[in-house]
Amino acid sequence: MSDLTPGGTSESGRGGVSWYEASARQRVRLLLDAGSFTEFVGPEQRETSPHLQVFDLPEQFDDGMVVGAGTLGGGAVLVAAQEGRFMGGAFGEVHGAKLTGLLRAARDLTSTPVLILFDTGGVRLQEANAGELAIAEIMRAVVEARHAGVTVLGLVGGRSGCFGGGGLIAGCCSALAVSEQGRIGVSGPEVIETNRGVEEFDSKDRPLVWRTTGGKHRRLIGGADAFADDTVDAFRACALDLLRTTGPLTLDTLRNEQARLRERLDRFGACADARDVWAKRGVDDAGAVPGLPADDFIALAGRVAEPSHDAR
Amino acid sequence: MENLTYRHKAKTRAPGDKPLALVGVVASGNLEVLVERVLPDTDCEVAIATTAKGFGDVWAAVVSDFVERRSPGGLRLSINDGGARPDTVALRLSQAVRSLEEGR
Amino acid sequence: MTLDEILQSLFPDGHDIARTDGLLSGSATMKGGAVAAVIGVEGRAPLGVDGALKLGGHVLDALERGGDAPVIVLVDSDSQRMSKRDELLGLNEFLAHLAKGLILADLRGRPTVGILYGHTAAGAFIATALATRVLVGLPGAEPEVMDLPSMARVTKLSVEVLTEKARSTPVFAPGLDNLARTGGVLETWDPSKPLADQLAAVLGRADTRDRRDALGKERGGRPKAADIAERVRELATRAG
Amino acid sequence: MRDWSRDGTARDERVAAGRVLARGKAVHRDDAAKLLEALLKPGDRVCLEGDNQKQADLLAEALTRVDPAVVHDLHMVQSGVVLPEHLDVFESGIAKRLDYSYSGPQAARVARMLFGGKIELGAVHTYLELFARYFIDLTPHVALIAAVSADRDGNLYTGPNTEDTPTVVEATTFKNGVVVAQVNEIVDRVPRVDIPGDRVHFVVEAGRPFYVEPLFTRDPGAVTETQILTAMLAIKGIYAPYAVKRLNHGIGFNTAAIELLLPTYADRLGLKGEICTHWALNPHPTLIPAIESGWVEQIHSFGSEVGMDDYIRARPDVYFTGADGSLRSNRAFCQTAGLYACDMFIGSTLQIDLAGHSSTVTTSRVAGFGGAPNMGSDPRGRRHPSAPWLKAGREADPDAPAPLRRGRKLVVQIGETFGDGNVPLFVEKLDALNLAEKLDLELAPVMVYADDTTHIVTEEGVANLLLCRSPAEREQAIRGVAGYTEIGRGRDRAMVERLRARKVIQRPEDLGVDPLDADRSLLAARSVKDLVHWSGGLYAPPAKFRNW
Repeated sequence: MSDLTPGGTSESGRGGVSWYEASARQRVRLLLDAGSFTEFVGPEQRETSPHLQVFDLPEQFDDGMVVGAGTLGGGAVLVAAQEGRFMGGAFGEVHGAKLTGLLRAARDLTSTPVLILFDTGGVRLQEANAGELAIAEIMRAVVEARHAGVTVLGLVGGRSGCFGGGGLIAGCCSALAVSEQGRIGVSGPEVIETNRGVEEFDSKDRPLVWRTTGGKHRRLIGGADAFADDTVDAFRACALDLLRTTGPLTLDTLRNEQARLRERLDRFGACADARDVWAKRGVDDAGAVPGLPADDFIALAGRVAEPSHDAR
Repeated sequence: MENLTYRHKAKTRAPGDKPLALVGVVASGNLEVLVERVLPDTDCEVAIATTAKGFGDVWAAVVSDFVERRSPGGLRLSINDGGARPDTVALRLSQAVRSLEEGR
Repeated sequence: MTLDEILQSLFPDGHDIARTDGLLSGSATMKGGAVAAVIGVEGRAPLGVDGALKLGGHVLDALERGGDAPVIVLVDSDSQRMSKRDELLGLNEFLAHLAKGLILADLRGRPTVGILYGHTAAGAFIATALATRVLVGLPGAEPEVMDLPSMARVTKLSVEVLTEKARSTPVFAPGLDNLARTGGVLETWDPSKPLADQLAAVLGRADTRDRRDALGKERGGRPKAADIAERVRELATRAG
Repeated sequence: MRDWSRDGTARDERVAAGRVLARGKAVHRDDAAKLLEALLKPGDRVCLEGDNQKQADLLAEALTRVDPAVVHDLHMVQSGVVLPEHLDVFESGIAKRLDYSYSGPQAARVARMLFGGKIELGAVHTYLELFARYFIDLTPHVALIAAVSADRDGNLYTGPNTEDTPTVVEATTFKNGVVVAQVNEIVDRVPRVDIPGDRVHFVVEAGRPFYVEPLFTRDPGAVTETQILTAMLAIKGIYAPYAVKRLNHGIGFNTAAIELLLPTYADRLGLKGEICTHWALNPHPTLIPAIESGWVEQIHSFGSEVGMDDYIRARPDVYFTGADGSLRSNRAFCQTAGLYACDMFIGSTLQIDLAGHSSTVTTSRVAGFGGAPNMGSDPRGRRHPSAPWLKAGREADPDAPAPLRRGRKLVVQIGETFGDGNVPLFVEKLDALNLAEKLDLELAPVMVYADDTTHIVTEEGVANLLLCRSPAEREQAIRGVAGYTEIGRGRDRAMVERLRARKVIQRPEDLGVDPLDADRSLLAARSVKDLVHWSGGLYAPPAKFRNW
């Protein structure tokens, strides 16, 4: 099925289409070369979650995960996209298994890159055990694929961000591209507030939430390798760029990551706020960072963010 | 969940060449419509799974207007509904039929 | 079993394991003389950026030293540490780093075995016990992806209703048995027999491929995952 | 001999009692409750400035702390019942009777307290109506107002949110009343004098800004496709044919969508300069793209809006500003402007009945209507002609001789046939009537009366009620755009088709609008951040609207 059309956002050209607003299907179709996408186990096969009925919840024909193959800049890629509006993009049994299968194929093929379009709050509560195991299986499959030489890119810019186990999978990828809207973390702000109190983290303080978990902070602290404006075109450009620059996962890669993360803890471990991190990073006016337009921010990040290749 | 199925006769075959399409997502106040060209050109079937119980009359009216306005002959439309309003349902049904016409 | 009893029964030939701030790291002599690397979390400690980096470094050091001795991961933890500082510093990268180290160890011929002897939850679980080749449980272990009261809050169902639903499916409720039925835990060990023997038996027959989804299907807890993954794998392999 | 200045003497006695706590006019905030105890007498009419946006929150809190044995049974006359404290004083018996206009966030509690007998209700007014009564029979004995700063003489700078203050002070001071102002700070020289000091008796320095609710900020990210469709229908079906230049918008998402479609969809229809040039409107952030695209000549405002101050300051050709550069708003004048100088009001409601009466009051929420009934009414005193007004008048009464035919103000209700939680917009009987029965009110709280309503826009089409010639036609015109609500499904299909032939009802296809084109990409801004970009970084949205 190469032409699944989402309801919601304009189909006229990918440039102006907001990544944040687009559906998973639309992101996939407009990210890849026109007409190149083929879906595996698509919605017409109705492989829905076997568990949502127990909770009297509606199913989605693709269980919120689109997987398939296509080309990007003429090169073959495998691609997976989460639909962040269906159950918050959360990992359930079927949802996760599709991505696991895709990554195992990549491992076997050894050279076809994989793009993961994250949009998830983490594990789907109603099938928590299945979702948790799916995440563990996906992480294993990512590492196996990368160990076999495959590049696995993560793109984060959807409304559910990339939280919980999704954040851990993102941390296993060869490289990440993120937009301002693309929040990455493990414990969401509401979860921290519920467990530790509003003094620890005020989830209603939106500027705080965004500067602690948002794309700009992740880029500046080294948690993401590229920053994209919120358009499909910008993500496409980032993906093409990152595909050229990433290598396989080796022991050296993890050694480098160990050093990179060690340095991060040493330098920023005592910072109370993201603005302190940015200032230490060398940003002159840390308070102005959230308001910077994408181009200006990309230029800034180019000057101060660490090159993190082969350290992830 | 409530399951509803409506079968109608349609005046004409739905335009376009594509065998299937999907529009929308299942979320609160939203729905997905999977449309497949699998029936005789005179038939149309709409199958709904919805979280909102007891709205059969409204669904029947929406579906019947849709068949009259769009004449979706040959189509089976399968809906997963997260409690969408009728105007949203009507919009998605129209979007689904139109997306069978889109090129590529 | 207490951690001391477990270590005694697992490594009767001795071990050198440091225990600080709820973290375990060190080495132990296996039956047959090989020296395994050991890491872990004890006392239901939460796993944050500092702990994950320390454990990850220990795994990488073991890999650096070479050989094919196993890496043993003992877990009695809280969830990931929930704090603004951890998130600010990028906890997801630290937990992923630890997990990648464990998975890479296995891929480089160092079998990894997770032993769940207490509690664990959420991100800490994924980064430790679930990143191993084989996960076994000891009776009384209480893995908990999501606790029922939290689930009740989100699903707006009462704990009683959830408990009732949990009788018909192992897919969402906490507990070792539920996790075993979904394929996450290979087996539960018998504490009355030497753990060293049971460890040796597991190492003798473990598959290097991730077969947890197939196990979940066999045991009826995850009816679809294995088949879906395999179908996608086949289609993608052909397309690629 | 009759004493003709008893009220003045009483006022002087009150002021003298308050002076004990004051240095000059300044009273320390810790003494605010004591001051009120000194000034207030049981049964006084009190205006505790609760406007649509700004709130005299320190004085509201102080009033809850007065001794009910000393101060009780007050008659509150204030436009906005917004803060919890506004109702706390009724719980404790400090206040007893209430005349007001709007109670958005407290609407549910107002309803409970009305049913519980805790509040003796005077009436729910429009703003202009309540202001009018301040000068006739609801004149305050004491007014508790809010401003940004004061000097030692009591000259007040209200900041951009002038709102009701001049009206309240005018009615109080000049009729022997006492005025107490809370100010953020006392300064040597105020930026501009909004209220002359000789009208102010006491000043309390709060040391912090008064509370302002960002009521008029609509996040473009939340605008739906259906709302965009209704906006397209309104632009093509009403704005364009009537060439509406002078208008007021409500605060709903449908009208926000219209604002966001002006530089895109309406521009492509060639309507720039033809519509929407002169406004009675708060500084809506969603109007920024239209302003920046050169659509808007000028805007007069009821109040300001949080975060818009710097933008307004930089666009003095568009907004009314003082010598200091900041916005000068005035609710009374702007309401008058909306009534007499605008050709159209368009807004949303919660319920519309078969005659076309509409109300936002439900049995569980007594929200009041603020300015909508005033904006949304045909002013019988209007005498100046304009093209839209004359056209509407002609449609309503084509046979009358033109020189004697009144024009009509366009009063448009816009909405989706189903609202939040699938609640239908169209009903057989308004909840307002049920409420009136339950509370034994002489007048049901109707927001816009049927005979003022000229058009209804839903996603199903535009109904032009001016063209209806009988109550039956009117009912079917309403049913004909009521979608799949019970009202809509109960339509006489043949009659609806006849009305459609006469353009009483116009469907999207009749207007050349394809519902499938109703797409978020049509919006000039799709997020609050886009609005910031449009403003050149001058708009500073409140934190709760930030996604960055």
